[in-house]
Amino acid sequence: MSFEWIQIPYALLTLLIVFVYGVFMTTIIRKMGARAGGRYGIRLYQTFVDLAKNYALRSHISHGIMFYLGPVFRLTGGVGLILFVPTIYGSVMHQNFAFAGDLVLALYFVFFGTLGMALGAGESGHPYSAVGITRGLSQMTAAELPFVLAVFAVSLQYQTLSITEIVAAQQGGFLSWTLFTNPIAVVAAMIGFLGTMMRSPFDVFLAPQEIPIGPPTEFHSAYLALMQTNRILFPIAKIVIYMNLFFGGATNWPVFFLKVFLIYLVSALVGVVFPRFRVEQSIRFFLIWGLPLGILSILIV
Amino acid sequence: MRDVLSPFTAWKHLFREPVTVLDPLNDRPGADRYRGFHQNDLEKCIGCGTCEVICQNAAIDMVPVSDPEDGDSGLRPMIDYGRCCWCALCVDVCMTGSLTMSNDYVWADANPDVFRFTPGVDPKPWNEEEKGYQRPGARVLASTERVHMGERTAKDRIDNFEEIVAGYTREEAMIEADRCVECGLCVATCPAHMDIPDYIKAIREQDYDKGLQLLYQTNPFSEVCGRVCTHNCETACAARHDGDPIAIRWLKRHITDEVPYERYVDLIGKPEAATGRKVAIVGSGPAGLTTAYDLARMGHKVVVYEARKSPGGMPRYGIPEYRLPYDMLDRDIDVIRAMGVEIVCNTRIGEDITMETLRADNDAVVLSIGLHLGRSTRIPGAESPDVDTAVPLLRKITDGEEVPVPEKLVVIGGGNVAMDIARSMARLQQVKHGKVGVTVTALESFDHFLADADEVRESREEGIEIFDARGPQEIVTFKSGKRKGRVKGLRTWLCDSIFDDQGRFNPHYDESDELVHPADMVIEAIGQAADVSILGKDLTEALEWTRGRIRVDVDGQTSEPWLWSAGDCVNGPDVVHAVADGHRVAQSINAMLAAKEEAAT
Amino acid sequence: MRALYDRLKDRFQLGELTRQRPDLGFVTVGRDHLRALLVELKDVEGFTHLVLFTAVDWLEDGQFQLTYLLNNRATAQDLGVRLMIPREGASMDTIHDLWPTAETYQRELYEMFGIDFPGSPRVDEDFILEGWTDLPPNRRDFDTKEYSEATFAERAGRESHDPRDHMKQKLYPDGE
Amino acid sequence: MFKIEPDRSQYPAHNPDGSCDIDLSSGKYVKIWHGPNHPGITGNMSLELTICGDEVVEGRTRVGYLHRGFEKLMERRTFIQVFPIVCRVCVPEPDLNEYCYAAAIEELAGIEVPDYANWMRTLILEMGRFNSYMMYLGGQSGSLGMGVIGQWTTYVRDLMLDRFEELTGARVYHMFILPGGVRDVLPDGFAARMEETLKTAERYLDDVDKVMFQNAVFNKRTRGVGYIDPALFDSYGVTGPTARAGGATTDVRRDAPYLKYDELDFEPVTGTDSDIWARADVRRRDTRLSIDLIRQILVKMQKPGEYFAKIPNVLHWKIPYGETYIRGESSRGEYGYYLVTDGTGYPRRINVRGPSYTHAMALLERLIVNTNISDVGALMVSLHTYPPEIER
Repeated sequence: MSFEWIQIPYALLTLLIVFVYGVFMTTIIRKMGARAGGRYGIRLYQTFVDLAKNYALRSHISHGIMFYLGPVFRLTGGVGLILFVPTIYGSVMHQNFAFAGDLVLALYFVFFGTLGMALGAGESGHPYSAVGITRGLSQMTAAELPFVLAVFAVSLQYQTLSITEIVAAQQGGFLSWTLFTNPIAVVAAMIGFLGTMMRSPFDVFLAPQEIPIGPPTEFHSAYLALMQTNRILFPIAKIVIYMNLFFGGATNWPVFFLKVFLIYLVSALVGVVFPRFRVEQSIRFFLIWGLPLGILSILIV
Repeated sequence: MRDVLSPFTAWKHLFREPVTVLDPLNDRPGADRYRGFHQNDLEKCIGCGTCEVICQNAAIDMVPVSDPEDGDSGLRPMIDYGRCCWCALCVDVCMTGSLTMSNDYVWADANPDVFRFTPGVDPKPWNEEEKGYQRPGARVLASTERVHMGERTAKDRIDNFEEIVAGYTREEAMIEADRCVECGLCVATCPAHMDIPDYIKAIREQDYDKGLQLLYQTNPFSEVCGRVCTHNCETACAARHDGDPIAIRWLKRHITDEVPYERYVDLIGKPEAATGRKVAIVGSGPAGLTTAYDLARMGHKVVVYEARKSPGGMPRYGIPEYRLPYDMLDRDIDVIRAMGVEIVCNTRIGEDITMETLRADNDAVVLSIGLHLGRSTRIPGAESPDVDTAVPLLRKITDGEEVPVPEKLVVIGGGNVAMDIARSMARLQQVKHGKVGVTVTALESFDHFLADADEVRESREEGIEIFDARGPQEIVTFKSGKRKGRVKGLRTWLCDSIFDDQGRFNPHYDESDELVHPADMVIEAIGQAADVSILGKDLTEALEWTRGRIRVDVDGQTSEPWLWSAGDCVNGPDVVHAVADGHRVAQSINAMLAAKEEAAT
Repeated sequence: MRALYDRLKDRFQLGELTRQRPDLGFVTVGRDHLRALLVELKDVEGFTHLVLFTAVDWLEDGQFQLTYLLNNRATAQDLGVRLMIPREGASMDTIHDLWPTAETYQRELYEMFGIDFPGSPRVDEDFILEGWTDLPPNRRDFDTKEYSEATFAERAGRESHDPRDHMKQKLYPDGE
Repeated sequence: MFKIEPDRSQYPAHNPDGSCDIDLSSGKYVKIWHGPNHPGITGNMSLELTICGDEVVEGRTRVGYLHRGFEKLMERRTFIQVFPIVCRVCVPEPDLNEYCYAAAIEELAGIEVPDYANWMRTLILEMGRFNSYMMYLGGQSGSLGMGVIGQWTTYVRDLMLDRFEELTGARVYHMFILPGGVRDVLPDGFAARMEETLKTAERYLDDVDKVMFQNAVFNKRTRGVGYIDPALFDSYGVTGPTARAGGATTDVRRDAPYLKYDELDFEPVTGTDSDIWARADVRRRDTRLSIDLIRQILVKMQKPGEYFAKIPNVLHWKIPYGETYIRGESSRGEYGYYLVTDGTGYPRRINVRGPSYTHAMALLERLIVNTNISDVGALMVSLHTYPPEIER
């Protein structure tokens, strides 16, 4: 696989499309949650406005370099993930920087942002941040386990570490999707997915009612905006991986939009109607339900 | 498993119409009873300030909006919405029902000062709003009904001159005094500016000593006024707009009833040290004696000259005893005497002593001779011997002189004097003939009647017939026979208007509606005149006159620098007005004397 | 209620029983007998529920009235036990060992009335008024209006008129 | 499986008076403020928590963020002027304040309230209780991160506020129960609109049952958490639904019926487990009871009649010496007004007995020890406390 300079603007274009889509999807998911509660919800452009406002704000409060870098790392995680994952299968423009071992890199990026965030939030010195990070990291680790196991199962199944190849293997009708060829791995992965989407019942590290806001407690103004941007991009990026690994990827934008939306919806559907677990309860959940399924899926393969 | 799936039923709300309001600023009017921003009907509001008093958070200020007049202070409530808690007690307590609340509650503005405004005065979009909080039903935070005053029944009172009104008991007075909201609108209307809210408060606190002191600060005729005052105050009472006015007159009487008479003088206090100045007063009616009382308290030597047997003037000789027992009047007069005032009775100016003498012997002279001459209608037949005027008749009754008591008589007039003579004669008739035969014909219709409503009601109870809107045309006399020249009756026409377009007195009659009221006697009670013959020719010429009355300035001083005049003879018949006059004149004389003193030293 | 009173009257030298309602009475007790009375009421007579515990300031008499209102759940009756203590250096025995929740009441009374309860947990800890240095505010001699006037500014431009004075000024400015 | 018991061996020992000596510099403990600016706190109060890991070692309730000195303010106001203030002691259920105050005044002044006004008061109290429970249900689920319940109950509460608005002229502070009676009669067609509201409420409550009470995660978080030993009830002045969730049958409406409760047909709702779930469950069923009572009241209320007794002129209303205590059952427990008068036009002392006073202070401070900080919010909401009752 050769590197072409043209891939850079192509990748940026992908990024832009994903970002705009992410903004709207965030909005739509929020509106759906509002509808479930009997409200109209926010206006369609509201998320843009919030972002623009926060980016425009500057702060005089400093907690040190790492504090500032935290959101940057966090965003890097999100952007990086997008950039190294093929977004549209078979499209030269939106192939991004996919390469043979990109699956491993992707797994790394999934965790990278969280770590960066941990460092930054830790620097703020706020006890809520500390509590949130402790909880977040332990829960994230537990949630990653079934996901990683499922990924192993998939890569074993397709005998490759290239996402593109995994997607290629799933082409030819939806019955060839991993969803149907290895359902247990998908269930395990989806359990992990719920755990990383920062929604109930696995959002105890943010838990406004318990430890207000958790890690981002001290973040505000443009830093908050960076994190908001990431919160828009990152789920999409993650979902792209899921889509590619388990749901046959996407060969054009409409399919992409639809699949991403549906996968996103899973987390919203669950999140709105359940309260959150305590941190040890959620870890136990992942260990009891996610881990065995992940191991099982590998064993089956 | 059920517990895992059941929560997903929440999503059925996804495709339902949301329940929130998209545009809460415009789409959501307040409920019909909503307590929103205040409205005030400026026409109805009297500026009594009760809303300000009840506001628990001091959100209301009374600010001047128009000129004060009787029963309206001209103030209107201004509300500070930074403090208003929307409890609507101000609406509930509003004495006139003018203050209400609209159901408008949405109003945003960056300037906090606009949230302080005078409802009804400042234009607001909700000023015309019909909906909102209005006090339901009657005013409930203060009683609207006057405590019933006990009085003797018509049957008990018709054959004697004993006092009719019983007076309040302490309990009744407490309840009645409790109704007062202490707005003080009545004070301005009372000619003597008595401290009405304060003495009513003294009743509530059962501090009758203080109440009496307050009374005598402004009115030495409290016993009299507590019974027969024209009580203009009650027409200015805030309570009258939504219920009965406070029975201010009866409460005043209640204080005098409750304090033992022996303590009066002690409570009122001693006069100031003697100044050596002398003032003579002609006439011992309320005006003269009030002047005397004030001047005596200021330390001046005062002598009052009275032509009749007893002092008291009109209250004694004009008001029948069933309304004002004479010993009550005597009590007031004795208090005045106790202040050092000397009253010389049976002394007629012009005969026993002349004005010139008075002028020479005194620093000032006050003329308060009242209106003791009856006026005549001068209609045909008025010269008959069976025709008399009310005032001399009343005087004769007071003095116990013989008066003719026919079985049937007619009184011409619709004022209180007409009622007084009619009722007095009715009592005499009852004693002599065992039945009442009195007819009253008044020019005014009942809608514009001059006499008090109570008087009219009581008269009727006593069997007196009252015809309204009747213009007397002729006193019909026997043209021949044994009773030639004696009265047969009174012929009247219906009066359809009293004043012409310019507002001048010019009654218009409907000649087709004629009545003849049979009577053996006719009493004219259409007005009184002052007996100015006592002044003597020189003085009469020297004085300035206006419409038959001596012209006085605002302080009661005549065009002669040594002579003041007060009371009915300058201001028309009214006890409390006379008292007020007396105060004014006393002040003026005192100022003059003080100036004199200063000039002398 | 009357029977209860008769049972306890002599033992604890109770004052007159005020029967406010059939199910609510008030009785005065001396300081020496208070604790024994409360224990008796709680453990023997079934008045297990401490409804409230508060003070009334009788400034004119120089006394605080402490009111312990007890409720007997079984008979649905309330008995208010009144105790008068001198205002000067007011202090009273703690009852937090009988009802742990009394700790809160006693903290409040300490702060709001300045009544000390030696031995009561955290009785001198700030309850509501952090950093308060003035008189205990629920005492009658603490004037809230005076305090607020001294502490806060009035809204500028406010002026009111008394109808009576206003009319006097306008209609007869020279008096009578 | 995987039951993780915290290691409590290193916690400091408690002193006899309940306090414990914590050496913050040891680094074992962190002190955090839970509130006052905190979505998990009901109103303006805060919890000062000392935590070791995820567990609370010591908790202290801190109040004073909204102290307005109501009791003192009332002493400066005439009896009628107190009336607009009392409701402000409790935002979500202000009506009980109005009732207790009015009833205390009426008792000491010897005023007989018309029958119709008593029915009206009963109606308003039940409407207020319903509203308060609606707020609670949303708060309890919200404290565990489930916002959708709060949105529904807020809507239902809003509908009830609409009924309040058309009846009383105000939504939050109704100021409708004046000493002497009530302000007005029912508006035309009120019963029909109320029935509609109640039907909607029942529909939403069915949803709440399904989504909140038949919810695996909610059960997991609340069952067995926040247990209050029924033996402690009297020591800590525990009343109302909190006590009933532990099997006690204390309900002022039944024990000492006031207003028209003795003419209504109902049984106090009780639970058994005395944990957060039981308390939520008792309140959920009590809400249904309120709905039932409102229906009964509207049927039993006679045609509009006298609604206000004759009272003296309020501007100088004096009440002779006396003291009394009026209690009512609020949505949180026993609520009461202790009123002392001295013959003047002003109250000598008014003391408000709010259930939160006992629940949120001594009791909460005791319960909170050794709980996970994730449960602190849920625990404190489950006591259903409103801070203004603590600092009147």
